[in-house]
Amino acid sequence: TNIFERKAEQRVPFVRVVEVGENDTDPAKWGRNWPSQYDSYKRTAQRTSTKYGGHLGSEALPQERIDRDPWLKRMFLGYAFSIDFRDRRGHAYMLQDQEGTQRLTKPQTGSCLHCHASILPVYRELGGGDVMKGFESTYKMSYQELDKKVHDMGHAHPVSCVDCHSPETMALRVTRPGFLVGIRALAESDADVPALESIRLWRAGSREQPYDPNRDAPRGEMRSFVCGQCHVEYYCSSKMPLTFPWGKGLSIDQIEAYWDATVFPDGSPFYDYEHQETGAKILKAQHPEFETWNQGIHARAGVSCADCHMPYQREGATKVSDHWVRSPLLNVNRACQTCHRTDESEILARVDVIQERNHDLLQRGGTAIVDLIQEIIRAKATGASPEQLAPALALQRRAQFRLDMVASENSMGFHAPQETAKVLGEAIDYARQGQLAARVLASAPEPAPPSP
Amino acid sequence: TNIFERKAEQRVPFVRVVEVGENDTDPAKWGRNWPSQYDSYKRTAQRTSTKYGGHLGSEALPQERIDRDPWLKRMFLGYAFSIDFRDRRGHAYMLQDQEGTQRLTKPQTGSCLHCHASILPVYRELGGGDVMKGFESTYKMSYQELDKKVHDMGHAHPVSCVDCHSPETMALRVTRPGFLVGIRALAESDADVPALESIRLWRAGSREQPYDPNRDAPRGEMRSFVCGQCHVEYYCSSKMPLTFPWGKGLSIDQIEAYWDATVFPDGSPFYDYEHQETGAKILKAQHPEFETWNQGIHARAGVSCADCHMPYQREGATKVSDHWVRSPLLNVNRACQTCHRTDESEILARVDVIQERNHDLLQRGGTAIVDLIQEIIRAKATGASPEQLAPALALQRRAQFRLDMVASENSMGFHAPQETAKVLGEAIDYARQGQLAARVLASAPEPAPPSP
Amino acid sequence: MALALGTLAGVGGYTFRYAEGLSYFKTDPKACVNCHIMQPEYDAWQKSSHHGVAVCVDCHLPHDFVAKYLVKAENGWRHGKMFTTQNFEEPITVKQHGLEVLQENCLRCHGPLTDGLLRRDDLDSSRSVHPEPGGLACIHCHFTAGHGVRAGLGGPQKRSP
Ligand code: HEC
Ligand code: HEC
Ligand code: HEC
Ligand code: HEC
Ligand code: HEC
Ligand code: HEC
Ligand code: HEC
Ligand code: HEC
Ligand code: HEC
Ligand code: HEC
Ligand code: HEC
Ligand code: HEC
Ligand code: HEC
Ligand code: HEC
Ligand SMILES: [Ca+2]
Ligand SMILES: [Ca+2]
Repeated sequence: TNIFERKAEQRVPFVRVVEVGENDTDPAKWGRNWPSQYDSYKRTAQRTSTKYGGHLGSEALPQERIDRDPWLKRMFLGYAFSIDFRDRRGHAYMLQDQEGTQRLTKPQTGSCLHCHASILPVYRELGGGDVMKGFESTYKMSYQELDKKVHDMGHAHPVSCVDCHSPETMALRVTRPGFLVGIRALAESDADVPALESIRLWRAGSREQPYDPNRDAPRGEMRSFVCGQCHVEYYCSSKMPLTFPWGKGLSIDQIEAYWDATVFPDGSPFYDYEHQETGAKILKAQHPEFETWNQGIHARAGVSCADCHMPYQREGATKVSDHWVRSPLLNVNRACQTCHRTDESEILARVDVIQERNHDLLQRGGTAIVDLIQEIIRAKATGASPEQLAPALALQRRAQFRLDMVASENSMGFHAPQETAKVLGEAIDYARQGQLAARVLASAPEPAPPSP
Repeated sequence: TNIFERKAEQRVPFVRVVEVGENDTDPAKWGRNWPSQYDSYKRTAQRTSTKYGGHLGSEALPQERIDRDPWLKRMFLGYAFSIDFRDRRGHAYMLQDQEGTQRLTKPQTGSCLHCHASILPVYRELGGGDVMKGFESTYKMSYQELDKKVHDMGHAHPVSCVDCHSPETMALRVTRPGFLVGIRALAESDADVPALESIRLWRAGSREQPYDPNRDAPRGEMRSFVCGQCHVEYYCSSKMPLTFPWGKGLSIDQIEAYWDATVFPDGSPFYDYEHQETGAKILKAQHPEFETWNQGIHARAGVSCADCHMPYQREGATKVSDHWVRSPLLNVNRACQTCHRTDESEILARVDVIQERNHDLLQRGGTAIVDLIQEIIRAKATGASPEQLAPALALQRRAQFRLDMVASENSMGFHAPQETAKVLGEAIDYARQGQLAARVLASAPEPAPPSP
Repeated sequence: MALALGTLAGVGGYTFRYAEGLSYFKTDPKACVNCHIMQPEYDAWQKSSHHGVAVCVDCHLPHDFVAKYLVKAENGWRHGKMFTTQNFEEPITVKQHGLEVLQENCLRCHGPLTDGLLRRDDLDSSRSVHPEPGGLACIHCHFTAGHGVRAGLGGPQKRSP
């Protein structure tokens, strides 16, 4: 039976005390119409912490992930993430944490703000009314320049009501250009999308109009799409617009294939940075929650991000979605027990088993990648040529991307337990193979001189 | 007050047309009392086949697994499994397939019959009434000797009613000494047993009497224990009685630790065979369905083997357990859909995704183990000493045992998807590390002469 | 019986009026949804396989006359108090006693079909380590009988065919 129908039956028509519109990025104003959602929304400023979720470190500043796992820092050498990469925290902090990160000591692009501020009105103005056009102009701007504009126009808020809701109907909607472009490319590909039925239906249809989640996706999918606007792997620098790499599918192999096939406008092959010690052309992964969730059983079963991260809470006769978006482990009875009829302790134990398995394997991968980096350094020292090193460097890229796709994912693999473990197994294989490739060289004879 | 008491009186006892007793191993006789269970039981003689389940090959003989996956044969060199190792099939064939396997061209022990014939009365006679005593005498007998006795005494039947049911009450029971000894050792250990609550309760109790599943386990657990009598990892040769390695727990690390700590009666360290090409002391794994199921979410959720492999079936006015024990994928509507209310095609797709991930990783492991074996051969050729080879050989043992625990498990990892993927990841890491350990040698200088 | 009525009397007054206790004694499912808290189960039941054949009390109240009123009294009191004080665990789940009542009611209607599956050892709940009596209650598999997929706040969205 369809819980959404049931909930609809119970929803009381809300009385608006104020009108809200597209430029109302201040949640306080919306809060006057929908006080309970606003109250819970504000609580994202509260500190939360679980074994792997929320954040450690001081009230003032979340802990450095690169200090906790030094092998991460080693992987990132040559990139800003080796300077500062911390635990995530609640939505309330997203703008201030971005403005405060030491990664900004390196030049960053305006694209960054796509996911850290309520930026739509700014895009609209930059594009002379056309959001997409405005968005496409921002990657060439410096972070500081666009951030100033966001403040000057009075939209310096973290993700706000208008980013996920239509002001007229309050229906969920996707506003972020990055997602709209990315999901459309996914729809037009022939990749399997078991969890995204609306794409399968669109593909089966006339295809006259391009896939548009705001028109084609049912409410159940929108409950995840709004999150997929930001909790995704991306390219975000100044050579081309912010890109979500979904044109060949959402699995790691498909994403890697997409990046491998990507060329920059100047025609050079795509990569994020050159590894400082080895020179490998690395792909950096960022928080692929949406992609990972898509590989899991919950997604297939139609369980959305909001089901677990914004569960309903009863308010007298009605139910409201808990806008205190946080770890569901802080909220097991509402987040899990509505579907899983078993004690809280058992549910927590199941999650712990899943996360521990992935964490063990992840650390095993960390050891392997450091061994590989050192092996390559050793090979270089013994005078291996770039040609000779090529296979080892290619393997470093593959291994690192997979490790990073797990390390930067924020559920310690809960969102897709088996897929995560599989990806780590592959990462370890590539890292060790790279070591073997490099070791051949360490003891290899000088390459024969070119025949005259 | 127990609301079931009234119910009990109302209940009609089975009408028995014949009495059955402990020595009635012929299912046909029981079949006169319980015809529908008998009818379905007989159907285990039918051929079944799914992507990874049932068996390929001719009606007459299941396909060789060692031909389908040549790396398996390579791993087994030096052991009888490299001669003949086929797909499993229905219970009806268990005795004839054992008697027919080419593995018998090497001497085998009487222990083999523990799981392939309805052997209890034979144990009883050999032990002068004491089953356990009789069982303990069989490992010293040759397979042929005990097999002949089983035939002569008229108990040459595959697993039969009396092996799982008490003839008086028809209640489920465990009859196999191997299981009784193994599960008791598990109970007495301090290993976590999240899926076996009766063991947790026994541990919390007085412990006056040793744990006895026939007394302590509830029906829900007995529905898996009857299968755990045979679908388990074992030692089965002539140096000591048949052993289930559960004294430190049911996970692969715990089982490996158990074998590593085991010594034969003659005091020599435990191993199954010496690898023909490398000389590594190998642990052979066999069908650990019970152990693997214990690592999975279904076990934690109280879902038993019988729930999926013997689902209820409507028979006119009554329901009976389908004794045609086989792949649940041939039976999704009854085996899965009572609990999982979604289309059959979706359920089959979920299983396929899980099995494909594990199969990919398993083949990746197969490549790695062959690379390791060749690397060691190469190192030996370049004159590496046994001492120098020790680390590589130890890694071969660890890698191979993990690969084999998955390869010989019969659900392609469905019983515990994430744990299976994790184990494969570790196997690959050990295999590659072994290669590196051996490669050092291939290029190592002669060991320095012992200092005078 | 006297005790039952006594309890009922005790329940009277504020709590019970609030809970529209009077209609609570009808077997009409609407009686249950006098409490909005029962709404999800009501809605779900209407879509369940049993909608046409069994109402709430058929499954959730024992069917021996005296016990029926005792339980109603107990539940009514519990319900009423719980509801007014609002201090109960959500999602609401069937408690052990509720499970035993359920099991008996399944058997009341389906006994003939399933008696062959049950044996003496099921009756000794001391051997049960599962919440269900005998370790193998009907709803171990048929938890959807009354309300389809689990009925709470939030639940898996139905896949359109
Ligand atoms: C079935 C429940 C479930 C679904 C569906 C789900 N998650 Fe999660 N999520 C979890 C759990 C459990 C964790 C681990 C929390 C922890 O370790 O404290 C988690 C962790 C996270 C975290 C890190 C939380 C923190 O406190 O650090 C983020 C971010 C996240 N999920 C985002 C998403 C997004 C985006 C989606 C949808 C694309 C999603 N989740 C779908 C259950 C879920
Ligand atoms: C596609 C969306 C997206 C873009 C683009 C994006 N972020 Fe984030 N950012 C997130 C999400 C989601 C999180 C929370 C999850 C996490 O921390 O992994 C986050 C977390 C952070 C954090 C806090 C945790 C940390 O990494 O220390 C900082 C700081 C940050 N981002 C800075 C930036 C900067 C600088 C840029 C531009 C180079 C940027 N972000 C671009 C989505 C994005
Ligand atoms: C506009 C971008 C954006 C959207 C939309 C978004 N998030 Fe986030 N989310 C972030 C950023 C950025 C952070 C990290 C903030 C920080 O660390 O300062 C974050 C943090 C989180 C966290 C960690 C909270 C904690 O306490 O550690 C969770 C959980 C989460 N998001 C889940 C979701 C879910 C679920 C949705 C959809 C309902 C969603 N997010 C929508 C950008 C976004
Ligand atoms: C990151 C995305 C996100 C943001 C930001 C957000 N919401 Fe929501 N909101 C949701 C989701 C998801 C739902 C569930 C909608 C559904 O199931 O149809 C929801 C539901 C609602 C509803 C419908 C009733 C309910 O509780 O389910 C209201 C009203 C609402 N939000 C108001 C707000 C207000 C006010 C703000 C700003 C203070 C806000 N929302 C910010 C994602 C968001
Ligand atoms: C809206 C319903 C729903 C919610 C909410 C939900 N689940 Fe699930 N869960 C499912 C379904 C459906 C499955 C797939 C198996 C099945 O069909 O029962 C599943 C499977 C699982 C599994 C086994 C599969 C796996 O990935 O290992 C675990 C563990 C699990 N859930 C834990 C949780 C936890 C923890 C939460 C809360 C953070 C949660 N679930 C929230 C419906 C839900
Ligand atoms: C939740 C359902 C479920 C449970 C519980 C379960 N299995 Fe399975 N089992 C499966 C599935 C699915 C397969 C894969 C069948 C296939 O590939 O055709 C399988 C495969 C098998 C196979 C190989 C079947 C064949 O046809 O080759 C054996 C043997 C087996 N299981 C034994 C067990 C034992 C013993 C237990 C309990 C310790 C158990 N299973 C518990 C679902 C289950
Ligand atoms: C602890 C129980 C147990 C013992 C002891 C045992 N088997 Fe089996 N045997 C099984 C199970 C369960 C299967 C079916 C699953 C499979 O094939 O992996 C099986 C399958 C087989 C098969 C068919 C598949 C194949 O391997 O070709 C043969 C032949 C066989 N066993 C021979 C033997 C021989 C010979 C011995 C003694 C060395 C032996 N068994 C000891 C439980 C056992
Ligand atoms: C006495 C030992 C024994 C017991 C008890 C036993 N099995 Fe088996 N099982 C075997 C052997 C041996 C085979 C392989 C027969 C062959 O290949 O000739 C087998 C085969 C199977 C197969 C493969 C069938 C096919 O069509 O490929 C399944 C599934 C299975 N068993 C499940 C179970 C389940 C479930 C239980 C408990 C309800 C159980 N077994 C109890 C020994 C046993
Ligand atoms: C490999 C184990 C095994 C064998 C062999 C076996 N059974 Fe069963 N049998 C079971 C299981 C498991 C159940 C379910 C019992 C329960 O749920 O308590 C069962 C249940 C039954 C029941 C109770 C009613 C029902 O269908 O659930 C009867 C009667 C029965 N079996 C008869 C037989 C007969 C007759 C034979 C021999 C032809 C036989 N069994 C062989 C495992 C077995
Ligand atoms: C008696 C009930 C029951 C039966 C029968 C059953 N399942 Fe499940 N299944 C569960 C429960 C309970 C979970 C754990 C998640 C949850 O709590 O919903 C689960 C989880 C799963 C999951 C996700 C966890 C994982 O291991 O990936 C899959 C896939 C699954 N089941 C498939 C099957 C298939 C296929 C069958 C039939 C061969 C089957 N189930 C039979 C109850 C059952
Ligand atoms: C056919 C039998 C049946 C009928 C009729 C029935 N129920 Fe239930 N009810 C159940 C079962 C079974 C459960 C346990 C569901 C579970 O474990 O997921 C349940 C659970 C509940 C719960 C506890 C919440 C939960 O999901 O566990 C409530 C409250 C409830 N029912 C109320 C009602 C009401 C009110 C009605 C009438 C509108 C009703 N029931 C009709 C069988 C029934
Ligand atoms: C006075 C308001 C009210 C009415 C009327 C009401 N309920 Fe409830 N019901 C509740 C509350 C509150 C709970 C939660 C109590 C708890 O969890 O202990 C509950 C819990 C339940 C439960 C699960 C708790 C358990 O102990 O198993 C069942 C089943 C149930 N109700 C069935 C019914 C049925 C059937 C009716 C109509 C005959 C009914 N309810 C009428 C308020 C009500
Ligand atoms: C008042 C009598 C009654 C009670 C109480 C009752 N049932 Fe039924 N049930 C029926 C009838 C009549 C049918 C046949 C309906 C049909 O064929 O569609 C049925 C059908 C079913 C079915 C087959 C349809 C389906 O849902 O798959 C199942 C299973 C079932 N009942 C289980 C249960 C369980 C479990 C309980 C206890 C929680 C229960 N029933 C309580 C009368 C009852
Ligand atoms: C281990 C799982 C399991 C348990 C426990 C169980 N059932 Fe079933 N039941 C099934 C399966 C599977 C079917 C489907 C049989 C078929 O389709 O042939 C079924 C079918 C039924 C049907 C429908 C028969 C028909 O096709 O009309 C009813 C009614 C029913 N069960 C009632 C019960 C009752 C009452 C109990 C408790 C005494 C119970 N069941 C316990 C698994 C179970
Ligand atoms: Ca990236
Ligand atoms: Ca073994």
